[in-house]
Amino acid sequence: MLKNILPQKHSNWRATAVFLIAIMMGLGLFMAKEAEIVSYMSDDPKACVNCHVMTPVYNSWMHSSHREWASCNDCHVPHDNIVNTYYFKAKDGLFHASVFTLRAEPEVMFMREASQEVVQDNCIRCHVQQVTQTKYDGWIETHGANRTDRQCWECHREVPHGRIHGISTIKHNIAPIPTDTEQTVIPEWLEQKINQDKQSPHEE
Amino acid sequence: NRKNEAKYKYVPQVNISEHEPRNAVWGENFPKEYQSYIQTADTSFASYQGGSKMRDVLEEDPNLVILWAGYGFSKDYNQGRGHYYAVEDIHNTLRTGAPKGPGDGPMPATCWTCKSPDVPRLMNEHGIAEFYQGKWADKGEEVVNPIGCADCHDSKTMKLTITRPALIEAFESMGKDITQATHQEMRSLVCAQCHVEYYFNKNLPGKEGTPYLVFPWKNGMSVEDMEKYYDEIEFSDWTHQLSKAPMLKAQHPGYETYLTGVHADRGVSCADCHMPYKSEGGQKFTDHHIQSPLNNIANACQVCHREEANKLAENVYERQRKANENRLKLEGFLVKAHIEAKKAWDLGATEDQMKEILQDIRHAQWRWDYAAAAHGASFHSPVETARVLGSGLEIVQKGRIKLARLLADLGHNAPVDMPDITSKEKAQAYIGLDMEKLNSDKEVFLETVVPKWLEKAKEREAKMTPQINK
Amino acid sequence: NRKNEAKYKYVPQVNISEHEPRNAVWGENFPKEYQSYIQTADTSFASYQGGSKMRDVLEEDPNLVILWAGYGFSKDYNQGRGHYYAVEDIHNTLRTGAPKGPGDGPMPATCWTCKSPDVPRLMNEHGIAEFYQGKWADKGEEVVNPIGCADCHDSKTMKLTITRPALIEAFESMGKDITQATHQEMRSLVCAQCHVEYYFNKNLPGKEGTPYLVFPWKNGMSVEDMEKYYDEIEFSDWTHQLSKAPMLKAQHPGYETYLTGVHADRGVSCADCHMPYKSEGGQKFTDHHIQSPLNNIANACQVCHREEANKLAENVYERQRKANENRLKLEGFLVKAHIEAKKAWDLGATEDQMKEILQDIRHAQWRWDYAAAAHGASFHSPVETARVLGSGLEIVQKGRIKLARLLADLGHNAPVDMPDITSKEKAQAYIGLDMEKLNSDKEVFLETVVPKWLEKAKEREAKMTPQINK
Ligand code: HEC
Ligand code: HEC
Ligand code: HEC
Ligand code: HEC
Ligand code: HEC
Ligand code: HEC
Ligand code: HEC
Ligand code: HEC
Ligand code: HEC
Ligand code: HEC
Ligand code: HEC
Ligand code: HEC
Ligand code: HEC
Ligand code: HEC
Ligand SMILES: [Ca+2]
Ligand SMILES: [Ca+2]
Repeated sequence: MLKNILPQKHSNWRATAVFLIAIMMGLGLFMAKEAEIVSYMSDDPKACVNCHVMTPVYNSWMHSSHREWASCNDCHVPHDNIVNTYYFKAKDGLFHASVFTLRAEPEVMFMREASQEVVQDNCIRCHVQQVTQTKYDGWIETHGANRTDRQCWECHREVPHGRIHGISTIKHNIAPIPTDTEQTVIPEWLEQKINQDKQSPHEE
Repeated sequence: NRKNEAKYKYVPQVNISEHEPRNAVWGENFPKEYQSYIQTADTSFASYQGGSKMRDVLEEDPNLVILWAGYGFSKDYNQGRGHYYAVEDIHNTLRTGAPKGPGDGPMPATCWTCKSPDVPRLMNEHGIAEFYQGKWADKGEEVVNPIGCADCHDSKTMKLTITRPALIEAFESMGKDITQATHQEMRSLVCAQCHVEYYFNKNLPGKEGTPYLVFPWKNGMSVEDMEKYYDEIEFSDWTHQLSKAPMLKAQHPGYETYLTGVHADRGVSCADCHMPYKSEGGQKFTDHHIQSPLNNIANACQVCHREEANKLAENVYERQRKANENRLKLEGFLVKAHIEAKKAWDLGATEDQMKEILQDIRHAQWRWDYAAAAHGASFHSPVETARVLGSGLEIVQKGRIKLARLLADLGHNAPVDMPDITSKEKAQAYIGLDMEKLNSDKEVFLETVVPKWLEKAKEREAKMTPQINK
Repeated sequence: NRKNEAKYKYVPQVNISEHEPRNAVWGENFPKEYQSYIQTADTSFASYQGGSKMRDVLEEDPNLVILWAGYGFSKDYNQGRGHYYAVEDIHNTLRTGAPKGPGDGPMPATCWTCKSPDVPRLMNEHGIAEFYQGKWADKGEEVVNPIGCADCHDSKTMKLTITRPALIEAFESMGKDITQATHQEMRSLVCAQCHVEYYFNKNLPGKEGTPYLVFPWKNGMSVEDMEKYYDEIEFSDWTHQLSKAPMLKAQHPGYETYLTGVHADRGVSCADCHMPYKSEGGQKFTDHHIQSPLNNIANACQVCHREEANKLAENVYERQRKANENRLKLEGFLVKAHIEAKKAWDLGATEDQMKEILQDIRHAQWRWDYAAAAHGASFHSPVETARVLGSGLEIVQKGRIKLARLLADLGHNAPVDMPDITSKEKAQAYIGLDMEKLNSDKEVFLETVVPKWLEKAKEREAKMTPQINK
């Protein structure tokens, strides 16, 4: 697992990342287990749903136009350079985990300003050609002036979490939980019946 | 730990038992999902070719009576409507006849499979093959709840789940393991339990005589793959009344055709369009009002497409119109082919002379039906639908040219007279259906047999009180 | 105003005169655009069915020799390649024959219209109808620069501009005003000057005898609209050598079919895919290496689609394969129809008996060609392409069934023997083309006449020195 989390061997900032992770682990076994904190370093959106407070945002993302293209970290973590990526992740991870463990999560969360900048940069990272080229005028009218001094989601309010925010906005979740592997999609009774059928072909 | 706590954060009002077939009982716990589900009872929306309105397809297009002559579909065929009506509609259709009681009627019990959450319950109680055995009428008092929660959900975790063995077995036949399906794939696979091509196999080893429900996917899901499958086992659904061709009926290959389209290619699931998120009073939930997305473009399409609703609807209609244009052409030729083949028989053609021709008719109509029967296919996958129709147009041409030569040989070298089939009634009269009797028998059935079924079911279910939590 | 200033502000190195046909001269001012333009000389890319490689279409598919029997295309037809070759290729093709000098050869001057920026120059010098008059060979020494800057740009402002009267007149015929076109529309309309269906009208009032270039869009641009147009004026490009049908040749209706696709619907222009932005040394410019976008997926597609390049290419190929599948079916039937019709004539069929049949062949092949000749259409508009092919399959069936009956009447009630056309050579031999002579005449033409043309042009152009700014 660590292999996936850690940056390439021989890169000079590998030590930094190891160090930061070490601090996180130092927060104690209890918290790590409770919060599945290590999985926060992964790029799998399911890692974020380890905290139930993240399920509403997970589910709204799951129902958004971006599900197939952008995972949580594509938007919420800087991608300008890889040091920044892991630094931001670790910092954020610590912050979220602390809040979570203290059960201090607010009903309606907001991105902190630092996060907002990160996200805005990421929107632009993917869409730069579409929103800056005058040649796409015919396709996307009026991005010229607007895009620079406003946040993308002021207009694109549905992207990607929809218009309604807050941890109680989604009551029943069937979001998958990555650590939850005991169930398959075939219910037990049916598996039994099928196996029965296979073992003793039906006789009339 | 807290994660599990999260899973069961809501306080259940009732304990839903594993095979609870009654949607209203689940609705106690999940009112929003249930309330939206209940809206599938609404029949007010009609689009260019879809919608929830009752649409008599034979009346809209009497050609079909000829295409299906000798088969149940020529008696009665309506476009599917909301899940709420699944049980009512199978009672009502003339295809299921007017059984007087257990053991009677034209249809096997297998017909129930895709109509109700009572099905998994019964399969669990009696076994799978046992469920498929006997007549449809035998289980009339057991299957009464229309398609619902227990068809798609696990009652404990609410996870999506596969409750129909046919889909699991079909995956096995392809060497695939359905338990490896991702969450996103499950959002289509629950639909693939029913919205697929199927047939009843009466020759399964060890289960001979039982009309076992099978999806013919062993060689693949394309129109050619399934055709090959049926040809290999020399299966036919019926022998055509006019042409005597050994026919195949394609039934709603919705999932199969969807898979060939660009939306599936991009990971868009059935539920994304037919069950989008909905907001109500600050709550988001999955809209269980499964219906034509054109009645809900804002949630169903505009999540991904920043186009105007009108334009998106027009995109859909344009693809449907273009498909229909060629479908109707193929259809017209098929009608002619059947009637020309009949003429050839009348003039004394031999089996040998007809063999290839009948095979052409079989294959051409199979292609027509594959493209036509999945009502969404001309949008779900317009390019594949067009390809399939084109291949049908090719085959029917080959067949009809052979027919023209054969007819000339038999002394008839001129266009064959076509009957007047400008209305459903005329077409049904032409193939000799006694509609009056079929309808009046049905009426008796609906007035005498069905009420008894429902009454008995009520008594039975009254004993299954759900456990209320305090 | 400031916007225009910004857009077209540049410091010209040379003063480009209004009708400067030499691309290299424009290149002095716009080196990046010119350098990329020059890359259309590259012929190394081949995709599944396109690319810049020289592809002998008749060799790849000898059926075409039969479809075009009696018409120039049966002699020689290559897939279009880069703009750089426009003049070279019209010299080389056997279709233009081997004129000995002015006044000679099979082709009119009108053929030059879409090959060179010398065309607007000449039209300005002599007049439009005057340009179209006479033989192709008459202007051999005047038209020497391959398609380039002056075809699409205003030399003063570099704004996109329409230099071909046929497009302006076609808009007028539809009651539209091309001067109202938006900038984004212009990014397709410059292409629509050439990548469109056309014919030569010799009966224009006041211009009788001049093969005037006309786009048949008066009734609309669909396959039916244009067919109706041609039927109404009883136009045909040639009479088929075998079937004697009055044929239509569809020529690259690229713009017309593109308009029916989803990309056009969403405002995506030709230039968006075929001339995407490119960055070089921090500078962005329009890539003038116009080519198959599949040789440039990162810039051409991934700006809008963040799919993997492989997947996008596969999307294109899948649509092309599906279109080709039905195109080849239709094609096979058309070959049969021509040869069956020939058989009927041979057996003594009368004009009266053949009339309807020949009309069916005309219409079916027109549809086939409409779908086939625009090489991009099966991707630009896969659904419309499939619709058109389906309608061709319908019509050819009608015709061939009439033929089967007629042949039976004439005493031949059996499949008609097909010639061996498994190679281009065999097919050309079957229709009696003397390829050796055609090729050797061409060689002489290329070795004697063309060098003279180029020499004279050189002399002429040497006098046109551009004015260098200091
Ligand atoms: C396409 C970019 C994008 C992706 C992908 C994305 N987010 Fe967001 N996220 C945003 C934006 C934009 C906002 C701000 C929304 C607003 O203020 O309207 C936001 C807000 C949030 C918030 C603050 C709470 C709220 O409701 O506004 C949380 C928590 C969050 N995202 C978590 C996640 C998680 C977890 C995932 C993956 C499951 C994810 N995001 C995926 C762009 C994204
Ligand atoms: C340990 C539990 C936990 C995990 C795992 C988790 N979060 Fe959070 N997250 C929280 C809590 C609690 C908050 C509320 C913080 C506050 O606003 O007080 C939060 C807030 C946020 C916010 C809004 C505040 C800000 O930082 O701007 C974003 C964005 C966010 N999370 C993204 C993510 C992403 C992306 C992931 C996965 C890569 C993730 N979270 C995983 C618990 C978690
Ligand atoms: C990792 C890349 C990535 C990031 C980050 C990203 N997007 Fe996108 N976005 C995409 C892709 C891919 C599509 C789908 C394009 C297509 O249809 O082919 C898309 C589609 C869209 C659309 C059109 C669909 C719709 O929902 O209306 C909008 C608007 C959009 N993005 C805005 C944003 C905004 C705002 C942000 C930042 C909050 C953002 N994107 C972040 C990749 C990204
Ligand atoms: C002032 C409002 C506004 C702001 C700010 C804005 N947009 Fe948009 N955006 C729009 C509108 C309106 C459209 C639809 C235009 C159309 O349909 O032609 C659009 C369309 C788009 C699309 C194309 C969607 C599609 O598939 O049709 C993308 C991608 C996009 N915006 C991304 C962004 C990004 C990234 C930012 C931030 C850098 C941004 N937008 C900022 C208003 C805005
Ligand atoms: C991209 C969106 C989209 C996806 C994905 C999709 N559909 Fe559809 N579906 C549509 C549209 C649009 C129609 C046309 C409705 C109409 O004609 O009114 C339709 C029509 C239908 C119909 C006929 C509805 C009627 O009105 O009678 C059925 C049944 C159907 N779809 C089932 C499915 C199934 C099953 C899947 C997955 C295997 C699926 N759809 C995937 C958009 C979608
Ligand atoms: C594999 C699942 C499956 C099986 C088995 C099945 N059906 Fe259906 N049935 C469906 C689906 C899916 C629809 C909706 C089709 C649509 O409109 O897209 C449907 C629609 C119907 C309808 C309503 C539309 C109409 O035709 O009037 C009736 C009645 C019906 N089925 C009867 C039957 C009968 C009788 C049988 C047995 C011969 C049967 N079904 C077997 C899946 C199935
Ligand atoms: C248990 C079988 C079954 C399952 C599971 C199922 N369907 Fe159906 N569906 C049917 C039948 C049967 C009908 C026709 C009912 C009738 O006409 O009485 C139908 C009708 C429909 C219609 C037509 C509704 C209308 O208003 O015309 C749509 C759309 C549809 N289903 C989509 C879906 C989608 C999407 C899923 C999965 C999320 C799904 N179905 C799952 C059996 C099923
Ligand atoms: C035809 C299949 C089908 C049927 C029938 C069905 N559901 Fe669902 N249900 C789904 C799908 C698909 C989802 C979305 C799952 C996801 O996105 O993870 C869902 C989601 C849910 C959820 C999760 C919360 C939400 O709204 O997303 C609940 C709770 C639920 N359904 C309850 C019910 C109840 C109660 C019924 C019966 C009245 C029912 N379902 C019938 C397919 C079905
Ligand atoms: C979850 C996202 C999503 C949803 C929901 C969705 N689409 Fe799409 N749609 C796509 C993507 C992705 C493509 C492929 C084009 C691309 O790569 O940008 C596409 C392609 C299309 C196309 C072009 C394909 C063709 O056949 O020409 C049309 C038209 C279209 N969608 C209409 C609709 C309509 C109508 C609905 C609602 C019934 C709908 N879409 C729902 C994502 C979606
Ligand atoms: C959405 C992108 C897109 C647009 C818009 C588009 N094309 Fe294309 N075009 C393609 C692709 C992809 C191919 C297939 C190339 C291949 O097969 O290698 C193609 C093929 C072609 C070809 C054949 C190229 C060859 O390799 O021989 C021509 C000519 C062409 N297009 C011209 C046009 C014209 C003229 C327009 C506008 C009227 C246009 N295209 C609009 C993407 C586009
Ligand atoms: C309205 C514009 C137009 C006119 C008039 C025109 N062409 Fe073309 N020509 C084109 C276009 C566009 C192509 C590229 C076709 C493609 O590959 O998509 C082309 C391609 C060609 C090619 C290269 C491909 C091949 O067929 O070998 C030759 C040679 C050619 N034309 C000769 C002629 C001749 C001879 C005439 C007169 C009979 C003529 N053209 C008239 C537009 C035109
Ligand atoms: C003046 C007439 C003319 C104009 C204007 C024109 N073309 Fe062409 N185009 C041609 C001819 C002729 C050919 C074939 C040249 C040959 O094969 O010798 C061609 C070939 C092509 C090819 C095939 C290249 C290859 O590598 O196979 C593409 C792609 C193409 N054009 C796209 C465009 C686009 C896009 C535009 C507008 C931006 C455009 N053309 C404008 C006449 C024109
Ligand atoms: C087949 C049509 C066509 C031909 C030929 C053509 N151009 Fe262009 N040119 C375009 C289009 C389309 C654009 C993009 C215009 C826009 O988006 O505003 C363009 C843009 C330009 C620009 C603006 C700057 C840029 O890079 O976007 C310059 C300068 C230019 N072309 C120079 C030339 C030169 C020099 C030649 C000859 C070597 C030439 N063009 C040949 C169609 C053409
Ligand atoms: C300027 C933007 C743009 C460019 C460039 C572009 N596309 Fe698209 N493409 C779209 C839009 C918009 C749609 C319509 C779907 C939608 O509404 O999201 C679409 C739809 C599609 C579809 C689905 C339609 C179908 O036929 O099934 C495919 C496939 C596709 N594009 C491939 C390509 C390829 C390959 C290229 C490059 C050769 C390309 N696109 C270039 C914007 C673009
Ligand atoms: Ca319906
Ligand atoms: Ca080419």
